[in-house]
Amino acid sequence: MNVIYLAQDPTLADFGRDPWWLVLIKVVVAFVFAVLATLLGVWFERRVVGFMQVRPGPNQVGPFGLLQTLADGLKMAFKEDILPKAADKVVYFFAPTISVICAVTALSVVPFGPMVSIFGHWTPLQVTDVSVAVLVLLACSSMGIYGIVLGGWASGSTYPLLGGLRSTAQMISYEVAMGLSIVAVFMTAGTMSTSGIVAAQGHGTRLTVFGTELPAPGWYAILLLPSFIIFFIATVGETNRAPFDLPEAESELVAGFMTEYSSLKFALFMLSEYVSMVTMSAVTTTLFLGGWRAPWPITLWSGANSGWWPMLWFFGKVLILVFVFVWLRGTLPRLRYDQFMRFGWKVLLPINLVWILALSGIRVTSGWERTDRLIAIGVPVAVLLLFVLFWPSRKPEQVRTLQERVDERPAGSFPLPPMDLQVPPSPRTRRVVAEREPANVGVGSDGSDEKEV
Amino acid sequence: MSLSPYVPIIGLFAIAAAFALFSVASARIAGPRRYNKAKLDAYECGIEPSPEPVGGGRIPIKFYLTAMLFIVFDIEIIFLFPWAVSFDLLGAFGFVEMVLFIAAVFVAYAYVWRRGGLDWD
Amino acid sequence: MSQLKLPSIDYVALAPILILLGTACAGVLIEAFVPRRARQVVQLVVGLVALVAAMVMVVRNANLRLLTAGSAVAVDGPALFLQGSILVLAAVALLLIGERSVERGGAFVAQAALPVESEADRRQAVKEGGATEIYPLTMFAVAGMMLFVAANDLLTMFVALEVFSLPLYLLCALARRRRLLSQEAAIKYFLLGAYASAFFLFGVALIYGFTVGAKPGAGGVEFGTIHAAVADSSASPVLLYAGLAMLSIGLLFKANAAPFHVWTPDVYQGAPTPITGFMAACTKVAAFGGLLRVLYVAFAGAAWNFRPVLGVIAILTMLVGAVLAVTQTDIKRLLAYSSVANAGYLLVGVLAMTKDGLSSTMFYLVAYGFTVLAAFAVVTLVRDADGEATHLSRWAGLGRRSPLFAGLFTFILLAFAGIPLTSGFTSKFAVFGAALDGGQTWLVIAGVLTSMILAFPYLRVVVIMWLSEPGESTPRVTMPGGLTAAALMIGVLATLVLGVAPAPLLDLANGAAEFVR
Amino acid sequence: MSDFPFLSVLTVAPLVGALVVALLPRSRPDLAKQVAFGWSLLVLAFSVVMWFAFRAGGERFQFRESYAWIPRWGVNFTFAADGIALVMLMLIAILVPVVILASWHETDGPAEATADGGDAPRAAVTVRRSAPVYFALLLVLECTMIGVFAAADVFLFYVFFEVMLVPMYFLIGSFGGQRRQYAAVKFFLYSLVGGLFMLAAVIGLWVVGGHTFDWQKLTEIDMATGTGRWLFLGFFVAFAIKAPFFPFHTWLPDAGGAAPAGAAALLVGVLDKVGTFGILRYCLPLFPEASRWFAPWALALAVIGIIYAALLAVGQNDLKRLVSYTSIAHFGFIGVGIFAFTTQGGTGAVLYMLNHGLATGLLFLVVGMFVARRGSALVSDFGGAGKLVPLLAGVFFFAGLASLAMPGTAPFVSEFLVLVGTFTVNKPVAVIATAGIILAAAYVLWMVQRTTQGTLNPALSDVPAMRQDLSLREKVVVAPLIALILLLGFYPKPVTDVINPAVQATMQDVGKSDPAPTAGNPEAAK
Amino acid sequence: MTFFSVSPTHYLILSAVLFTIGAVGVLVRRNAIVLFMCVELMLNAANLALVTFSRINGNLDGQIMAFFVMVVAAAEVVVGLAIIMSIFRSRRSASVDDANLLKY
Repeated sequence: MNVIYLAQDPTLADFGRDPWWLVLIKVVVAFVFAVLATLLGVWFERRVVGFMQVRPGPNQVGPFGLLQTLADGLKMAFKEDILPKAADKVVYFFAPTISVICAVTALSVVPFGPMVSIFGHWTPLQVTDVSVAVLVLLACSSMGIYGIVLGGWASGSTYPLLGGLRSTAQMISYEVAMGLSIVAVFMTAGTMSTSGIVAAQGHGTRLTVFGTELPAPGWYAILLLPSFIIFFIATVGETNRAPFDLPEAESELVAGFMTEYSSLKFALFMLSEYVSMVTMSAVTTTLFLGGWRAPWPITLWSGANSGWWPMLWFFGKVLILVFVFVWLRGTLPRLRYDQFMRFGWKVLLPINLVWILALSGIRVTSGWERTDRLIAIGVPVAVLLLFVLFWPSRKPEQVRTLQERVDERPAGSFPLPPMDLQVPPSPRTRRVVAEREPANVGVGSDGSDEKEV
Repeated sequence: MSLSPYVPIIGLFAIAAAFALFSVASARIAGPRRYNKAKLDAYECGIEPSPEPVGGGRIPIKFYLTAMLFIVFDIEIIFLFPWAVSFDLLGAFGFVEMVLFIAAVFVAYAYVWRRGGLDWD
Repeated sequence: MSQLKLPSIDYVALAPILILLGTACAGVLIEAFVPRRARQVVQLVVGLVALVAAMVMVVRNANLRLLTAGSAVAVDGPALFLQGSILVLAAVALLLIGERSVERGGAFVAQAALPVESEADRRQAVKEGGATEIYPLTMFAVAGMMLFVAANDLLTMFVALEVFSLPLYLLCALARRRRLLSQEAAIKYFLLGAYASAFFLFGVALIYGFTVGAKPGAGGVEFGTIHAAVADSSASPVLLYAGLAMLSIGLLFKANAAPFHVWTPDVYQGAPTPITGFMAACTKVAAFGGLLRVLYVAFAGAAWNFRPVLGVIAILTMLVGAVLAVTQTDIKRLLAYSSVANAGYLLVGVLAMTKDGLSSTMFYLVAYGFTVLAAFAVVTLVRDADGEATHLSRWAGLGRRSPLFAGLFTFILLAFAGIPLTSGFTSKFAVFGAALDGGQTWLVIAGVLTSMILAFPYLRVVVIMWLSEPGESTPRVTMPGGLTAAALMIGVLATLVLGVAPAPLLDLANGAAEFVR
Repeated sequence: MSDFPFLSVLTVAPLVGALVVALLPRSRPDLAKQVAFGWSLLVLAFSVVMWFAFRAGGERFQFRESYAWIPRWGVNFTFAADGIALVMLMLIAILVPVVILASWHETDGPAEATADGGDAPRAAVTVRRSAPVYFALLLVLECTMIGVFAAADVFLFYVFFEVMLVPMYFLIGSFGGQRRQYAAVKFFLYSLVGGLFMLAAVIGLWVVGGHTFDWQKLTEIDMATGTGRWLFLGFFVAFAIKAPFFPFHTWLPDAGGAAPAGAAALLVGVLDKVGTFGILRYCLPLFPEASRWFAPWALALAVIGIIYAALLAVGQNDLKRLVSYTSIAHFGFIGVGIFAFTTQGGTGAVLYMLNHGLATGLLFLVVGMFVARRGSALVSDFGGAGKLVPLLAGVFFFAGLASLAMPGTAPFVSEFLVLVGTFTVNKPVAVIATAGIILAAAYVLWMVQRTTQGTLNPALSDVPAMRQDLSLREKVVVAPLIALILLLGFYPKPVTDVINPAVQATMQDVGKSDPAPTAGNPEAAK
Repeated sequence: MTFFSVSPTHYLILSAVLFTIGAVGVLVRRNAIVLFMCVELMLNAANLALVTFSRINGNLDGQIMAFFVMVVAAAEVVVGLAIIMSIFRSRRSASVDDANLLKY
């Protein structure tokens, strides 16, 4: 143990050296953080939303109503735990735990601060870090889906099932966008370890754009702005938060996958939602907002990034992000499901792909001759522009003549209007057609014909 | 004596699991129990619950389609990650290969788009 | 870290495969952007042009003997010969696939997922054109096969295996008529195929472990490495044998060898007939191409150990194919069992483990491919109101109704039965001769004995066609469109030419019969 | 002189004829018949020229010609004829025009058959089909038969051997009588099975012989005793099925019974000779050791065949089947002659092959004439037919006599040679075989008596066709055969001169020399 | 700690066990989706073996292979789901036992 620790930034080598008691402390602290964050987060949300809606919000239990969440939790613990008749007992029982476990476990690789000395041990303020830490994060967020879809399925009821399915479709759709936006981070940082990514954001790289050298800021939120925006949007989608809270859309699905849940199981789903919100905020902070590093004006103070201070900056950033979550909820209306899916697949995904290619192209060509670079960049951009310009748009729904509509009616429809009479076809016709169609959920066997151009 | 860096992950997992299991288990004990037939039925806003959820287990085709699309693109991401991490090492060769790869995925993407696979209706 | 050592890639050598993969992608884009009416023609033309272009590249590369892409791909005589065969056979099959005049919209359904018997389904059965996605799928399959026969390591082989299998699974499910049957065939094919490829993969893993064990630090799944490891006596034989056995399961599955043939009749019957022809011809070439390379290049050193086992499998295959063919009442199933039996004969050629064995097996593959394509071409033509009339009882008296097609089919059946002056005879002679040269007398005897059994079902069809009176239900033979006619003629002519004058192709096969290790 | 490619021309000529005939319009059956007949006469004329071009005392193989076919396998189009083959070629060339002429009305529709006076319901059993196809098939058959006898390359021989099945199969299957499907399939399967045994042996021979198919080279190789015996067995089984010898004979009565008379004449007259010819040409010279080793077994089979088939023939009620069984008995004689390994026996056997072709061919054709008139092949449907059709009955009687080897007819010479040749080396076999002659007399005479003699079957006179005696066409059909049978019966020398050297060479190949008393070469006697 | 330092042999045994479970599962189960999952299990067992051998070998070859296998497995899932789904939609059952039209 004679390595001299001068660097504030932990490296991968610094992990896995802690004694067992230190590991235990860290783990417990992280867990407590998660639970506390939930308690406070719920309160925070209710207060903020209340503030936005010009009403007080919870203010009775404890100072500023701080203990309201705790009281709610206790209340739930003493509610009856209903096990629906049609439910798949075992899965129904375990589903909420999956959500919670995954949400909490994700915290294990989030860096809270630099190297500090705890009881004489020089150790990073982070539970642990591995070379594939971000993959651990992604794995946790993906596994969390299981809790929801299984909970929805195991309830043995229609609303929860639909809620669970929706939630799954939504989460995996946004998972793609999320994964793609992280690619840019990896490319720039050259590592998958969270501490490494934070470290990489510490020193601003110098970016050469068309010959002029610019001191680039270190935060990837600025450097990789498109990735950051997409990532954050995907985060909101992943956590089923408004405006993407379709799985639990009250107006359509009662409470979505949670409809049949009650008592502490319900509380666990709530818990997992808030924990993931906090976790995702923390991850966003780590990946794009410089992690525990102090923002610009504070960095003027030389001690800003050492000792225990960075934890403050970190929590501050997380708090801001959580506020944004709440803010979104307070302001934006819920999307329609098709809009939501289309947004994920048709907007976020292509933008992401193109952005990654552009970024990598810029990086690859950064060492080249200027003319070569211009060609190398210009040609693909031109191609892309052409492609976008000539992307065939959907043909407008062609207005069908009366004759066509009459022809389309099933044989034996009555009465058949005379050809010259300009009468719209009777609504009964349409109904008859509709009845003769098999009740197909999902793709309309009819509509798809016109769709395929 | 030091632990592998993966051990704390397991540790946190274990604590969370213990907490979650304790919660679901205690709810059975702490809460009251009053039998009521209607209470145990599936909840459908007060109407008679349908015998099977969603038309006898038939799930709209869109969900499968989304799942398949997800798999395709997730796999793309799997390849993008290591490439991105060692991007600087691979250089232009890696870039060209990845452009080809993404172009190939884009072909599928364009097809799905044009055929309405991305429309949710 | 310094720059990684990047593999050199000989793009010219890989051109045939790349052309086809590019065409497949282009085909997908055509699906996306070309108006629906024009797709059929555009796809067909693009497909054929690509096959011809790839063939030109294969011919241009004819003298290449090298390993490329980090020795993942071998471009050598057998690879080029088999690639050429696949291309030619695929072109013929594509003609069958592209046929649209025999039935409105061709043999393929537009939307496979519509509930059967629903209104929309009936409508599409009557008036909608078939899915044109079959063309890119076919191109992917062909490209996969081309890579499969050229793969020089087990991983590339596995990937290629899947690249050509997956499109085939889908193609099987797209029959216009009898769709439930078709989908059932697809699911069976898919599940069993995936099962077999899982075995193949585990075999790859075990062989990898074997090479690692032979020389730690220098393990790999490249055939040269495996060859060296097999020669190294210090390596663990357990992993070798277990791995080889699992690899063989995967390969023999694709090759229709018993007892891994169980899918064959179902899939052959259920799949759209042009696809059945494509599978019977091209998949067989690919599967045996891969088997040849694995056994000859990687495991030649273990020949003493696997030959008896594979020999038993070969005999079993011939026996099962021949005996079960006798009991069939459906022409497609009959041809399926015949295909199984032919796999047995091919195995006999493979097990010669000599240069002659290699060349004769390759010759057999080409000859059989043409014949079987012609056979299925005829099957697509014998129709009644419900589509193809595949039950044998329906073929009664066909010779009276349409002597020309019955005559052609008779010729094909005689070729299957191995009557001289057909390619069936020359190819059988080639493999048996090679096997006898290679000391596999027992296999040849088994082959001859099963040929006797196998002659019976073929003869039965001939009898049914010519010697029975046409009944009420005897279907008419539809006049073929130009494409089917061309495919049929090519198949029959090739069968005749390879029977009467096999020398040029034999010389070609022999000249190509040298692997690069 | 012999530079002219006699054999390949002879082989190809009928094939060309077949194509021409097949392309003739179906609506003009007579034209097809005339063209086919004319063509076969041309072939006959050509083969006569060849007969005279053959130098009886010259080289063993003449008219040799060879063209590369599949060089990689050492396969060549090699044609050559020795005396044995020449005789058989002549037999084919003679029989085919006769058969074509005899089958003149074979393809006429049922309506015409009724108009001819046939029994309508029975005549309708055979569905008549297009004349061009029938005669084209006959010519194709001629081509393949010539090819089989002319081939001097084992591969080529095998090819013709197998392909020969196809036209015959369709002749039986499409143009035959009752149970023609069964008969055709049985014929094809038996032959194919035999062929595949031979294929295995051919491949084996090819491998053992160092990748050559040349007959001459293959006779010179050394092979292990076991290998030789196995390969011999492969060939022998194929030939024994073809011939047919005793346990493999069951297809012949069916095929002979179901085939149209003309085809049956060719089937028994020529096609089956391929079996015995094959034994002489391939089994003996290629595997001398194995031949000697297997000879007792073969003799046993042959002798059993003679007696067994004769006994069965006695009990037959169907004329065609009966004649088929007599043929099986005769093949027994040929087998005995071959495996006696004496020049006389061999010469007798070859001569027998020729004579049997003529005699049984005649017999089949005459039976065919009876059947065509009566509409039935059952003996019991006849009776006293001689009173209605004396000339036909007379020819029938003559054919019967020839078949039982009456002195003065050609078969007598050959049978006598066979028995003499056998007697010198193997008395028991000769004695038992002689017993076959007595049985032959029994079945032939009984058959003739039951059909043509005795009281007139009243049903017979109801059939108008039975009142018509031989037409001019039929006279032309039977006349040359009768003439040849008589000619060779009294003066076989031109033929034996051709056969003898070839047989002697074959016996030398086997390594057997004639015993002293008969061959007159004492130093070989032991 | 010995608990965390399992030897490669353990991984290989695990891999073999998983493979066997998958293989047996395909044989005994009847639901198409379950069969499908069993096949996936087999593929992943192979992956585990590959990675383990790669570890013994001391380079990353085996891990790269595992990557390829994952892609292939994913493609297989897509194709398989598509087929199963179309069957399900045309006949409302995903049980292999119900697929019995093809018999000889």
